[in-house]
Amino acid sequence: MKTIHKVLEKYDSKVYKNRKEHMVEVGNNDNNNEIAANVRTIPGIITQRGCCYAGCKGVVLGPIKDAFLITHGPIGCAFYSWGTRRHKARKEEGEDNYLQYCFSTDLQESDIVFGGEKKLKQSIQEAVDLFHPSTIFICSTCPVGLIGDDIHAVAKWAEKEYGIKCIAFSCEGYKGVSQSAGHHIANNQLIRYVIGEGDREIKNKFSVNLLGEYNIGGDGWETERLLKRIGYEVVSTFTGGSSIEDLKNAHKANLSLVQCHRSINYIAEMIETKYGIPWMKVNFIGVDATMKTLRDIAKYFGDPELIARTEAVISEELLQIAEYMEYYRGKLKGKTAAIYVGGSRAHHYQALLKDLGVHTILAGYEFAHREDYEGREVLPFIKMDADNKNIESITVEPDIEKYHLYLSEEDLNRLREEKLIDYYEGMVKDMENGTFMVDDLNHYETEELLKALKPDIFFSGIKDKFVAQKSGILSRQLHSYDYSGPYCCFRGAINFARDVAMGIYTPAWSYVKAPWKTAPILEGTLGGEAVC
Amino acid sequence: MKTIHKVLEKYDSKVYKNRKEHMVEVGNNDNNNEIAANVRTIPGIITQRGCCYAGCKGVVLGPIKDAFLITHGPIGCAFYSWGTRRHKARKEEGEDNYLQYCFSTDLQESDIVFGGEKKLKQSIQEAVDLFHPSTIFICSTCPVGLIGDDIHAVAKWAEKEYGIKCIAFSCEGYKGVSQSAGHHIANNQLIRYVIGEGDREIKNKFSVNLLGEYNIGGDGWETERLLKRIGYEVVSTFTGGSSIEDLKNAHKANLSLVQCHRSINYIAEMIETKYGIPWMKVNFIGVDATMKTLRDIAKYFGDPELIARTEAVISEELLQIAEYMEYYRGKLKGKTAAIYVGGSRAHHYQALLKDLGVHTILAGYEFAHREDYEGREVLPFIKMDADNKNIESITVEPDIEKYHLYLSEEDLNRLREEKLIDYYEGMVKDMENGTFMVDDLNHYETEELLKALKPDIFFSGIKDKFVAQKSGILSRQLHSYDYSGPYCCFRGAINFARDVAMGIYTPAWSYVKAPWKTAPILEGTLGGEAVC
Amino acid sequence: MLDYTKKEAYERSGLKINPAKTCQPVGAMYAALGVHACMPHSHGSQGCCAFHRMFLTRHFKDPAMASSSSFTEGSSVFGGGSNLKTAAKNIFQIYDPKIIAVHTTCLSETIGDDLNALIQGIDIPDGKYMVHTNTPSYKGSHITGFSNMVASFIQYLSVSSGKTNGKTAIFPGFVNPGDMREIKRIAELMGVPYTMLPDTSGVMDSPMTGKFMLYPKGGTTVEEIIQLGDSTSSIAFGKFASEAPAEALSKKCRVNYDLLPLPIGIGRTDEYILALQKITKSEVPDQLEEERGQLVDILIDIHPYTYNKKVAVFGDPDTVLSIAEFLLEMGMLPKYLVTGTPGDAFEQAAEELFSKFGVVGCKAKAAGDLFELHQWIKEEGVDLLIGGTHGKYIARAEDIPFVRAGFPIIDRYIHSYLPLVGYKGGMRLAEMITNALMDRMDRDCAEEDFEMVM
Amino acid sequence: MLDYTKKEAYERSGLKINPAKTCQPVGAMYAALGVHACMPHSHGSQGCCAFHRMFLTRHFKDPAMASSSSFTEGSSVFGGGSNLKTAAKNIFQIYDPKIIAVHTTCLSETIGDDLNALIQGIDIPDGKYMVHTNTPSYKGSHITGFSNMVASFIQYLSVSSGKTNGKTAIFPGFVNPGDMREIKRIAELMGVPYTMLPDTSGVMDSPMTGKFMLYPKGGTTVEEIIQLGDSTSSIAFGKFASEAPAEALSKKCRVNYDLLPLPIGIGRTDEYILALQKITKSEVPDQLEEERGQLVDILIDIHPYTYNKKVAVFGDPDTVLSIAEFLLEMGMLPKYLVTGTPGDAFEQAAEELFSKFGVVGCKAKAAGDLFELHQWIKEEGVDLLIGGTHGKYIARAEDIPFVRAGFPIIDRYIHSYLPLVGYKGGMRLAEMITNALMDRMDRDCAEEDFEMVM
Repeated sequence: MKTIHKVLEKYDSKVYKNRKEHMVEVGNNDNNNEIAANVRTIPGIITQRGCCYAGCKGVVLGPIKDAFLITHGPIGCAFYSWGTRRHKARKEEGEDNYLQYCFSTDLQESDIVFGGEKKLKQSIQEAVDLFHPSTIFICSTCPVGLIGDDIHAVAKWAEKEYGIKCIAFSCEGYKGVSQSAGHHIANNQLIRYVIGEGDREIKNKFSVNLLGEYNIGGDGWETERLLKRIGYEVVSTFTGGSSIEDLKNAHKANLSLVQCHRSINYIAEMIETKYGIPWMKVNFIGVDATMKTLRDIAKYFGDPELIARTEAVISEELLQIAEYMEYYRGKLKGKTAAIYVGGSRAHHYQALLKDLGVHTILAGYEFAHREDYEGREVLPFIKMDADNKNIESITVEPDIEKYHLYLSEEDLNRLREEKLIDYYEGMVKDMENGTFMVDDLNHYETEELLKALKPDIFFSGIKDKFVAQKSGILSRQLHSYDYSGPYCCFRGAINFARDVAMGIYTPAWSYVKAPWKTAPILEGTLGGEAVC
Repeated sequence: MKTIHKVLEKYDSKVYKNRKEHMVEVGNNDNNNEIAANVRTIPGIITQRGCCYAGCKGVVLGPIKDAFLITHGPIGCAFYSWGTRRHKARKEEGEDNYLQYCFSTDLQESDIVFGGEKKLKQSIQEAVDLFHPSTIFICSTCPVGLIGDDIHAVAKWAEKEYGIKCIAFSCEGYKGVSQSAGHHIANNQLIRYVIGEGDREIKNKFSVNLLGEYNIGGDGWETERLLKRIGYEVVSTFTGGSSIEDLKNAHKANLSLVQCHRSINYIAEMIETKYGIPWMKVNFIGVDATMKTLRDIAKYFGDPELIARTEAVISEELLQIAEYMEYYRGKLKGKTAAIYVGGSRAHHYQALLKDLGVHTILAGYEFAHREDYEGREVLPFIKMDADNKNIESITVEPDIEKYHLYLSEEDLNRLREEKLIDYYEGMVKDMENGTFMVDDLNHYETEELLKALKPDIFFSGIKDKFVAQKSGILSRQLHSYDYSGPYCCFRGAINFARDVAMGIYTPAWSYVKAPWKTAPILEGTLGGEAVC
Repeated sequence: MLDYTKKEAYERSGLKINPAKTCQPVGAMYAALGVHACMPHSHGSQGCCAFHRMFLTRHFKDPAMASSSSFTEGSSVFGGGSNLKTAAKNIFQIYDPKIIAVHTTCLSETIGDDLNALIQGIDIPDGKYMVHTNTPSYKGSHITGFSNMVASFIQYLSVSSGKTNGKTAIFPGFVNPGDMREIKRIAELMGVPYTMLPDTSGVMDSPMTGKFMLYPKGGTTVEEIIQLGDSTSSIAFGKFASEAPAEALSKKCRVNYDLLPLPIGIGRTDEYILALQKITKSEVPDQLEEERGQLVDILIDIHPYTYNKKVAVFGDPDTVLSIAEFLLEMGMLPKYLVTGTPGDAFEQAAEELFSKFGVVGCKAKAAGDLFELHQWIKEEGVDLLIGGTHGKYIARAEDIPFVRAGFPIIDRYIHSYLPLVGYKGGMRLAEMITNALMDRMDRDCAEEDFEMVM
Repeated sequence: MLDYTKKEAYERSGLKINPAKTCQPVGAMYAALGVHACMPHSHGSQGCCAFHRMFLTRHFKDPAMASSSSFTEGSSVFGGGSNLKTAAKNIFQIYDPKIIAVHTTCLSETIGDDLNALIQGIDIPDGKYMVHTNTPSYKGSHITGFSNMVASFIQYLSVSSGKTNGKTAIFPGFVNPGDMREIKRIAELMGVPYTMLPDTSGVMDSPMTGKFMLYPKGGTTVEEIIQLGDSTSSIAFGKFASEAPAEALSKKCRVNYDLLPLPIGIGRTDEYILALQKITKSEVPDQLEEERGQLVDILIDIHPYTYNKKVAVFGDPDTVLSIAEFLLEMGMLPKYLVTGTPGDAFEQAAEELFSKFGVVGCKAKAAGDLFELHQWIKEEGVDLLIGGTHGKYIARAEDIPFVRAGFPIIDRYIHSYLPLVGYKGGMRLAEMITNALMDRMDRDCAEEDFEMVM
């Protein structure tokens, strides 16, 4: 605990007490690796966290290509979230794709004073006139909640007025303690108003939803490619590269795969409750992880041919990458990494790094909950606080018409007991003793821990990337993949390995110290005269 | 003569005497505007002239797109003439086009010592292996003549060895006094070895050769377009955009049009002697000039339908440009110009400038002969000097098989008397009294005359362009059209007018003087204290 | 690409589509980063701070450090006073800045936090400072926020001691560190002692040293800001970004100011130099005169490629106007000028520019957006597009050469190190423009028109 | 475009196709233009002088003034002595230079004119000078000619008075005025008094003033060249361009020299600064250290776009080698390095560079040409082409991004004003390279991969 203590030392007692709960030296604590998470950041602490709007609009809703998403508020929130996450989406025949656009009501002072509903309605009318969207989303920002605009009423008005789908999301930035609140709010409305509405014909019983996959850098496409190659039908992807129509049909799959547990577990659970489809936590990041995931899925479906095909595809894909993996493992073996990302990747990427011989010595989540660290077994023990209570938690009932079971209840219960479905084991079990797990890792702690642990690579986001690099440590963004990708599945592993290796081996690092800093001036002058 | 005297004043007596003969104040001299031309430049005088190689390779031969032209000598001459003249050429189906390439024997010291023929032969072999050309030209540079390489023998060897056409041009840079010698040498070999060899079927009795048109900036194409529109067949263009095959058929036309008299008059005359085809000096630069030219050509052919068609096309083309011409005339009227170009354009462009209301107050040629200034009537009076005598002058005899007359001898003689054919009147007749005509205008004189005459525009070449511009006078290159064009015929006039107008009106000129140069510092300080 | 944008005009009063501005706080944050050892502090929900830091980092490729009051739903109801108090305590404790520069957000503005009162209630350590500015996101733009923050530094800190210190206050406006360096270099060459506020050079273009510095070497010091009150005069670049601070200094400490346009291009750099000369009353040094002459020389040389070319420019108002004048100096037509920042002064200034150069058929719009600009371009095309990264979609959709200039540029590198201002910046901008146009010629021409010499 | 070039290897010993060099005299002319009030004089046929002036003017877009002996056929037979005599008389009379710098041509070399003797026979006015160098076009290249001319200035003029003057002689090599300015700026920042020879800044990048000056303000003065003999030390950039003059100064006046590579990129600029520090024995100023750190920062930032990218570079040997090292610093692969200038040292230096950085599969060729480079590229492609204008045909034929750097650039503007050398030049070059690569990504990617953030 020396390292953590040294970091905490600087804090006053209040902050010390708070932050202590968020910092765990794995296996070396009296608390069974318990960690504080999903609680508010202390004001003044330089957190990397974003807000509820970022989680709702930026993460979950943003990728839906044909949802005409109007940010209701002053201009900033819409502007910052315009094209800045790399959730790719193709425009397919007959589908809309608005991702190149940014829509805002750009509220002005008078709107704040007199209310913004009128401008929102006007904006919707203009949207309909100019774009003819089939679905409009309204996302509210901080002041909207305060001035009392009823965006849900406006949404109802719009549905009636224009015969379109219109859904409002009350995702004001101040809600909750991080992006996490926004995920939840988005999940709620999607289960309420979207999922279950579709009637697309599913041709394949090996049908899955891919949940919590936002197609950053094309990850979703690569995962879909792999699943299809084995013989699965991907009914819907939440929400990377998807259209509303895709999402509407999620209730028709026979299994939900959960890649990012944090952002989508609400939907995963509610789909199960409402439609009978169990969910399985998967991880397509890392070669071994992908293999395990593919085998788990095949096991769920239990079809011998599918299992054989799974093994065949694994062999083929492995063969394609073997040489490269060996090459990059040779370059990266023995390196150490720190990872601080969102609510899943800090865990997922440890698997891939392990494949490459890289040891993760510090990992943390920006907006995860305790179960993402410790496993869903801690769920019953998590205390709700005021911040969390404010986020609506909805309950759903089975939909008699659409409820369907692929496996018998008995089989399902067996799989549940095996923890193959409806379970996430959390990050800490994959971390070695003596490594560090820190929640809501803030700037000061980042700086200190990088100094103390000296990892070779720091995986994080854009805000702290250059903090690490200025101190001579390679940093790569794992939110946006530093504009590369895909990183998932077999092929993606090679992209990742290549990117990390080039970062570590880029020659510029060897020029950080100017030669005159190391080679002292041999002769000095003093008062104009040579002294030696 | 005050202006000229002031310029000449600086010279010592020898130079004074020499240069005095090259400078004429038109209509204000005792010498009937006689001018010294085509004589050597005094060493040390900064002339803009180039060399024999530049005239032969750069001007006349360079544009022939499918002649595989090897510059035999050290690397420079080939390098400098690679892509630097803007003689455009299209690669047509089934034709070669080597203009993107530069070929040189790149002679080394050992070649100079032991002779370069071996390397030349080797180069030809490599050219044949790599490019399979149908025709190879060899152009020699200064040292080749001195070391005695027999390039003509090599050419003969190559023709035999490879069954191709191979022509050698002894155009060493030191020959003659300017590019003019090179034109003559190129003319001689083309009449000897190329013209008359073709057997292309000519379908139209209104068939012409376009001589002395090098397609700079596409002038040749525009002229051809216009001629074809009226109903002419352009048998060959010398040499802009042409293939060897085109040139081979020049003997089949019924009239040769001579655009650049200086560079091609040898061929024009020899074609007439050998094949019976008269030549007509034309000028497609300028609107009025083009009209006159078209009418003259029609008059030669004497066909009423052709004459009517000529008038119709003139009307149509005029209509297309009328509005623009008026606009630009409005912008340019009253401006003054100085022109110093090659051997024809200084004359031609006066016509176009006149169309635009621009008054030419100084004109000169870089490498013209007296007849280009004073008209061919002075030919009998021109004295040959040592430099000129060294340039081979060949004589040809009528080719009995191919000799043909379109008009009767009688008609021809009438036209000769009318000076419609076989005549060039020279530049001076088109210049107003009191303007200046200077041959081989050198740097010093340029500087002084620009100061004295203060033209609004100086049309010249790249070497003196920036001399003019540094002194605040717009300069446009009329050798290369400053990378614009075409400038000829009706449409080209608009391009020219636009380019000149933009140059004059470009706002940057108004920033030449820094504002602190004109507005004196209101308060000064002296010894640290304010003095006022 | 942008397939939904049609040329047909459509009057909008609600929807903003593809904005050409963002909100005030990010400007205030950038301004505060230009003060040495200053912690910019965002008083609102922590997402604002995250967004702004993200955006500044993406433009500058350097850390943008700032803290947040991390409002929760509770603070939004009961006010952010205690958040600010806690934040100040923690910031001074953990990050030890010399000064905290608070800016508000639409959240704290809407709930009506009285920052003056709040700060007065905070126990600020000895020798430390805490200032604030109001930056409601629903007014103006990031440029307004920048301007407000700079003015607030002065209102809080600058003091007139009664005697001048011979220095000139320079307000550079919302420009890159590379521009600030160039503005300073010119002042130094002219022999004018100055204090520049803010000065992000050395902060947002800091060198790699192997050591992260929370407060890099650059930035205006608090002492310098205090002493601004003793300035002999001030030069403010850009009405939108710098009039407010110059006015504040004038009001508070009676320092007269010259309000100049951003010194992009010849004429506008001349104005800067004349303003400096008014101070020194001595000759302009050869070096500057030479640079000027070189730029004039270049513009004359390149005119065949620039003359009468139609250009669309979008971005921040001071930047767009100065680029427009430079374009006019190059004989180009600034066909469309769009800023997202509201303000009639923009359109007025543009009209004056058009008539000064006698060009017709150009139009300018404040509080505009890129959707409308794109519609204009579809209606009548341009030869070149100039602006920040967000223009790249239009450039691709319409296949127009695109020069990145201004803020934000989040898809290219190095731009923030090198100036657009001054004669040197003019050379750089002229090169970018000419290359963009000539590369296009080379790309599009027929093979027989592909030229060795241009 | 270049349709006749096929990838199949073919050994040539005769034909040079699309050369990557030109002849000695143009280099000598350029060198002489870097001496103040000097008239470069071409002793040969007047076409040489015309070609060289044309080419220099096209690259620099500034007048390149020079005179010629205007040989006729007679002079070619009987020798050019009287031409030179007449020329000298007229030049001093009409153009009044301080010095005439004669270079020979293949013509005068082949006929064997003895310039030493000829010049001795010429009546040179008091206080005026006439020097010469031998520049046979059939040996070496324009770089050799440049080098020879600079060495000859020293051999003719430099005198050791017996005591040193505390200055460092700097031989910049065949670079642009913008580079020379940057080399001087660095020396000044380091506090090293210097004389640079030649110095074309102020001559070939002279400002527009409304007045043509036959001898613009710039250039090394004859007095400075004379005093080079008293230099404390000398720094010579580029083995090909500058070893000869440094050696000449060493031989004639016993001035020791450091032969350094052209200071392009980090390592090679470091070498320059270390050499200067060896002289001053004092600290490197913050400003330079900051610029260096900025460049390192930039290279780290851009590495995802540069790493492992294959590049073909052609041009002058010193330039190509230094660009190659900078590329290696950026993690790029200098796949093909071609210079037209002959000399095994080029290939040796390239091989050393490849092994220093541990890269394989790269190749270098001296006395090469662009036809062969193109064949290599057809055989195995590259991601980027760097060189002068003549590369544009290859770039178009193979659709490769093209960065113009080096000599000659006759189809673009402004390049000669701005440096490639020094850390500042490194930023510029890095920007050009990164933009070229990223523009290509943006051009070629699918619409769904067209990224706002990069």
